[in-house]
Order: sequence, then C-alpha cells, then structure tokens
Amino acid sequence: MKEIINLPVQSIEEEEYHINMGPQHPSTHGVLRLVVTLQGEIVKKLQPHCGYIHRGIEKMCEKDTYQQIIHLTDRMDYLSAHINNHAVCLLVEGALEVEVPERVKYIRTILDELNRIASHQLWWSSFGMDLGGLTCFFYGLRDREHILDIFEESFGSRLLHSYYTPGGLMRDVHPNFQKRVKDFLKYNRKKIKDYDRILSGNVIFLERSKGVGVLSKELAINYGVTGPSGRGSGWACDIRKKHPYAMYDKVEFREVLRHEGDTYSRYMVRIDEMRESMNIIEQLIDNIPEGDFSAKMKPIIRLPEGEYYQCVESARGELGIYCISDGNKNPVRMKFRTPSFVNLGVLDKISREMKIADLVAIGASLDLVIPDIDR
Amino acid sequence: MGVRIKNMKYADFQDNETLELFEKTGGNVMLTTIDDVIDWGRSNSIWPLTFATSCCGIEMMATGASRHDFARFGIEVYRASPRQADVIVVAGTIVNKMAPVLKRLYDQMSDPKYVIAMGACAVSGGPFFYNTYHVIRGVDHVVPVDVYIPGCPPRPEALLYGVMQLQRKIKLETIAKERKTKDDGRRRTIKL
Amino acid sequence: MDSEKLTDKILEIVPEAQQEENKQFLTFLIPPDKLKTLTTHLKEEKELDFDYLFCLTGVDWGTELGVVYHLTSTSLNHSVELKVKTDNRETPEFDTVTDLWMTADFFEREVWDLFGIRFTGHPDLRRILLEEDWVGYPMRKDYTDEVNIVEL
Amino acid sequence: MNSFTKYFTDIFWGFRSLLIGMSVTGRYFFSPGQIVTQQYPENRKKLKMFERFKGDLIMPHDEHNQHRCTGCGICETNCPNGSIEVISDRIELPDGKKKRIIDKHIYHLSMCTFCSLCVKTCPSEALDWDQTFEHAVFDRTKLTKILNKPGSSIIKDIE
Repeated sequence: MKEIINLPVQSIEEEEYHINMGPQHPSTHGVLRLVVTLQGEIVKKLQPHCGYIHRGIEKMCEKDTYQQIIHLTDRMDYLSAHINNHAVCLLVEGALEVEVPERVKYIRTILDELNRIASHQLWWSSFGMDLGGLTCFFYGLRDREHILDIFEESFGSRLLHSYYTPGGLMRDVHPNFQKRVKDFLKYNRKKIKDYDRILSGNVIFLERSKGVGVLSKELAINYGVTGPSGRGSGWACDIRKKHPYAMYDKVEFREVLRHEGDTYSRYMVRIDEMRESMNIIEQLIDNIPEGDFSAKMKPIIRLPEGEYYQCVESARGELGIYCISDGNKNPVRMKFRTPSFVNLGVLDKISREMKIADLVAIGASLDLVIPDIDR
Repeated sequence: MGVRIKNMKYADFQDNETLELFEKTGGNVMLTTIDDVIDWGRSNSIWPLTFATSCCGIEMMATGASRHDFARFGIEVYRASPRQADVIVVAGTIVNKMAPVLKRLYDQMSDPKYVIAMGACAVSGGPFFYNTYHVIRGVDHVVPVDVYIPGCPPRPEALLYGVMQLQRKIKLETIAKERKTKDDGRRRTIKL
Repeated sequence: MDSEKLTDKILEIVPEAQQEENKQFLTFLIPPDKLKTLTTHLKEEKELDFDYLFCLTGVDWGTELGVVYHLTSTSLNHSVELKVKTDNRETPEFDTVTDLWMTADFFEREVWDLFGIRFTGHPDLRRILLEEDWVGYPMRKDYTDEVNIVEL
Repeated sequence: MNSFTKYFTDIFWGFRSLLIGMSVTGRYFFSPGQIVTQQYPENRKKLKMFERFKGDLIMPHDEHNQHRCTGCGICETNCPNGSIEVISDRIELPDGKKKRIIDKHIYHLSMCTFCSLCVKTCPSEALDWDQTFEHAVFDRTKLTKILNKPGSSIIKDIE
C-alpha cells in the first residue's frame, strides 16, 4: 500500500497526451485528421494528416483532354467551382493566345464573384456553427440558395457547374440572369447587415475570436498563406489586383486588408469581401455587352509545347495551375497549387499555446476545404 | 401494398420490384401489428451521422438547412457520434485511406443501421472510376448499402426522395426474422 | 529589379545555371548541388528578397525527375522559376528549402509522397497524402498498379 | 474604480449585443411571410425544375419511335468518366453501301457527373437533359440505362 501511495505521480499539467480530431469530426469540415498534442487543455503541437480524400486528380489530368480537366477541377474546391474552371480556361486561352469575347469576360467575372459570395456565406454558416451559433447555419445557407438558383437557372446545376469551356461558356446565360442577379444584390445587402448584427458584434463571438491564432504578416508570407486569411494579416496578396484577369482591371474595388492577423480579422475580411464582391457585380451587371458566348475553338485542343502557370484568386486564396505540355491533347503534368493545402501548413504554428477550443475557431477561420487540400 | 410515405403513392416511387423482393413473408396478426408499430417508429426517427467527405456533403448540409429542412422527415438531428446514429449518409468519395475509417464507423453504429450512398462517387466511384489509384469504386465494396442516390451532387430533393425510399424499406421489416444480414446476395459488385 | 539585372545576378551566384526559354518567367536550370547556395542568396540578399515561394512542383519528364520552384518577391515584384533535374530514378535527392520558406514543408512532403524525391534536411519527411505503407510513387510515369488503376 | 466600471460596461455591452442578435431572430420568428421551407413531397405536383436543369440524360424519340442518334460515338470519347457506351452495328443497305446504326446506347447514371460535354459535342443533337431528379433505387444495376427505346430507328435525313 505504501509503495502505491509513494509512486511518483506526474501532475496532469505536465503530462502530454495526444488526441485525434478527425477524420470524422464535425469541426474539421470533412475528413481532415489533426493529431493534437496537449498539455492539459493547451495545444503543444499539431500534426495535420491529410489524404483521406486524396483522389489523384493530378494523375487523372495526364490522361484527360483540357475540356475534361475542367470537370475535374470542379471537384477540388467545390465551393468555388467557377473560379477553378476559370483558372483552367485562362491557362488554355493564354497558351493558345485566344481572345475571348467581352461578353464572356463580363459573365465570367460576375459568376466568379457570385461564387465567392456563396462560398463565403457557407463559410460564415459553418464558422458560426463551429463557435456554437446554430442560427448562422440556417441564415447563411438560406441566402446562399438564392445564388444557387441563379446558377441553376442558367446552367442546370447547383454546386458543380462545368460551365466554362476554353474560349467561352458552355451556353449563354438565361434571359432572366440580369434581373435575378439584381434582385439578389438588393436582397443580400440587407442580409449582410443581419450577419453583422447576429455574429460580428456578439460578445461571445468577440471573446472567442479576438487575439486568437495571431498570424503576423512575415509568417503569412513565409508560409504562403493567401486569400482572406493572408489579407487578414495585412498582406496584400489579391491576385485580382496583382495579376488582373477577366474584367478585374476595369472595375473598381478595394482590396480588403486588416492588420491584426487574428481570427476576428480573418472573419471581418471575408464579411467585407462579400460587400466588395457585390460592388464588383453591380458595376458589371448593367453593362453586359451583346455578343457571342464563346470564341471559335478547335474541337480538340492541343497546347503548344512549353510550360504555363496561371493563377486566379479563388475564394480561399491563390489557386495556381502549373502545366507542362508536349504538344499533345493531354498535359504531361498538371499541378494545382491549391490554397487550402498551403494554408493548412500554418495551422500548427498559429494554434500552439492556444486552448483546444480555440483550435476549432482557428481551423474554421482558415476556411479549409478538404478535397482542395488532398486533390 | 400499403407502404405510404408522406402523401406519395406507391406507384410514384421507382424500383418497386426490388422492394417487393425484400417484402416480409407472412406473420400472424399480432406480430404484424407490433411490426407496424416498431417500423413506424424506426422509419420516422432515423438520425444521420455527420459524415461528409466532399461535395455531396454540402448538398447534405443544404438539405438540413432552411430551404429543404431534413427534420420534416423525422431525420431530426445530425449526430456526431456513430453510437447515436441510425443512418450513415456516405456523401462523397471514399478513398483507400478512408475506407477503414468508414468501416469502423459503420461497425460502431448500433443496430438497426442503414447506409445511403449519396452521389456518383459513393455509388460507383463516379468521375474517379478510371485512371486513378486511390479511390474505392463504390462504397458498397466497404459497407452494405441500402439506397443509392445518383447525381453529382444530387439535389436536396433527390436526397429527400432517397430518404423516403429508405423509409419504405424500413417499413417492410419484421422482428420475427433477424434483419437480413446484408452480405447475402445484396452486396455484390457490378460488372461494367 | 528587371530581368536582365536579375539574370546577371543569378549567373554571378551560380555560373553553371542555364537559362531556359519561357514566356512567363525567368527560368534557370540549376545543378542540384548549387540549389542550396542559390536559394539562400535569393532569400537573404536585400536587393533580391525572394520571400514568397508560391509553387513547388515535382515533375517526371520521362527519363529525368525534378523539382520546379516558383519564387517571387512581395516587396520588389519580380519572379523567377528554378528547375533542378536528376537522372537518378532510384534515389533522387535534393536539398530542402524548408528552412528558408516554410511553405516548402508540405510541398516537399507531397513531392516525396508522389514522386519519391528525397529532400535532405527536411525536418519531417513522411508521406502526406497516401498511407505510410503505400508501395511506389504514383505520379511517376512508369508507375503501374493493376489492382487499383482501371484504364479507360 | 476603473476596472469596476469596465466590468459593468462589459456586462451592458454584452447584453446589448445579445439582444441585437436576438431581435433579428425574433423578427423572423414573427414574420411568417419569410418562410422559405419547401414542402417537398407535398408540393411534388407543383414543383418544377428549371428548364435547363440537368437531371438525367435522355435520347428524345418522336411519335414514330425515331431518334437522331447515328452511333458515331463522339459522346463516348468526350465523356470524362466513361459513363456512356455506344454499341453500334454495321448493316448493309440495299444499294450495297455499309452503314453504321446504333444497337445500344448505354448510359451509366451512377457514374454521370452532368458535365454536359456529351450533349454539347453531339453532332446530330440526339441527346438532351431531362428534368427528373428522383432516381434513388435499392439496386445499383437499375442505374444503368439503355437510352434508345426498343425497336426504334433513326430519323431519315440525319447523316
């Protein structure tokens, strides 16, 4: 008995232990596995294990034609499917030096921005849900349905569209398109005010997000954290400003920057970005020129031999495509530099010495889409 | 056949011939009444597991949200723990690395348990059937599937329709016989 | 810094570097043993200041394996593309750049996972996407897997 | 004193922010005009998909049971996931020429991703989208369909 009592007991504060978050965990937004080393409730180390949805899209691209690759890119970052398609289309058009009609550029820009709003709304819903506010889930998804209706009316699918083709669009937008988009903008302006009232000023939310997971600008650049997460740290990394494509050099919009670098600033960047996206759409929607919805393209697209890199600003950050072509109809190598994959790398760094409950908030504020990580 | 879900008629549903294969064989009056009561309860309170791997998961969330409201079917709450869940909606691709996890989740669920394969990837591998090295071609290679919902991703209404199909299937169960273990005959791979 | 000055500067650091034709970027083929020297200079020198590695790609050119680095400077707005290649398909090995750009951590693990290119000095070189016991490197051109791959 | 006032201002602002949030939800609670929920199986008769909705691939047949498919197989080569298989026969016409006609146009709904490349590339516009979405079945084999109806033939003027 005496021996048992006198055993050296390690206090709980000193002892480190591991817990698994995921692959099936409601707050990892999919099938991400985080092995967290904890001391008490403090995160000491975090190891992301990805690959639970690695489908080998890059390998499949080597056997596919460029039109077929577009439908695969939909399934990478499914929340900004249009933007992914846009990247491939720009890559092919840039390599072939095809000039797409003005109308296509306008429509593409509008759809990209609508997609960005939809993505941010879904992110807002799930972010609120992760922090315990179930109301956000219902409100965010309710408003998102309006965007999906616009998409569905024009090209028949809600989430994964495969609407862009190299050189233009699959078919022209529906005649109702302009009216519906304008109605949506009017509707959404009111709803975003609601978002602010429900969550942005909420005292519980502020306590859980301010000063949590601080990412400095230098770290953001070194880790390559782009998109709203990078801009929340004050790094002006918007591809729409740096390398404008489509109509982004013709429209006026503000690059939303905040300098605190914590979860709250990443949150506010996204909320403000929704407003900026609506401003962009408003400038374009009335001036869509008439014309063809597609440039003339050969039925089989062969890129000239060489290497191409094309980046676009997806809803999560810089989506880059590096493509090596040998002149055939299939690429030799197609690499997707997906934003979530890179942004995940910083999670370990910024969640150290935080509470495990904050890890949920930090993970959600980076807006990770798991198939975008694993491809 | 008296199987009615909401106000949908029997003839409104697809694949009735397969359903007739599952139909229970006889039973006395007492037992069928108990069966009916139990099946009524079971079919109207199937709680799903929060399990979404990719794009179809977003449509599943949309089904749970305001516009489509899963809860009208008694599929009230998403459970985060497999112990409390009755149905697992496999929404998305299952890859080699995920398959053991899915199998374990399925094993941890308590009987009676059901599986809905939602979307092309879960039904057959879908867009990732050919030329890839890490994808399970159809979730029925891992766990037995009750209802297949094709689509990429299926509309929320399509998911609700699939849920109604599952409810119809549950209503045919009987406690007199052990629920057919799904490995006999139904779990088969399809030659393509 | 404009591209001519940049070319001179890089050739000054690594005289063996070969410039390649590329419309988009200034491209150099670097001998693998000089990679570390060059990248350290690119990162550390104030007038170069390449602080952002935006893409790191493993490539299988059929006979050669290699890695392509895309670097840019957020303050000076110039970019460069570096390539390293090796004939050694059994044990290809390059120096890591993780100590300079932390982005490279995940990228290099991915390249090791899918191409089997080892990075000397990487702190934690494990497979990232596939299981630990996966045999072979699936993104290589000569990879065959009769169990898992169904050809169309 | 300073921390004392801060404590009470915090409580005040906390309550205020909670009430602001709850006023939003309360407004929706008391305004039934904003109900967005669709009653799916009950409104089944009225529920109409958008005309461009991609629910199911079909091959339209006219009243003489004729379709427009020549069996060229372009849809099969363009399909990114191999969900279309075209099986065609060669028959000999009375004037000695050989002609390809379609035997079976097999469509795997279970694998289709609705990318619309088959409909777009079809040279004779033989394929189209249907607006049905109720496809759930108990048996996976039911999802493999043959699009050309039995006994159908090709419309005369299509080459």
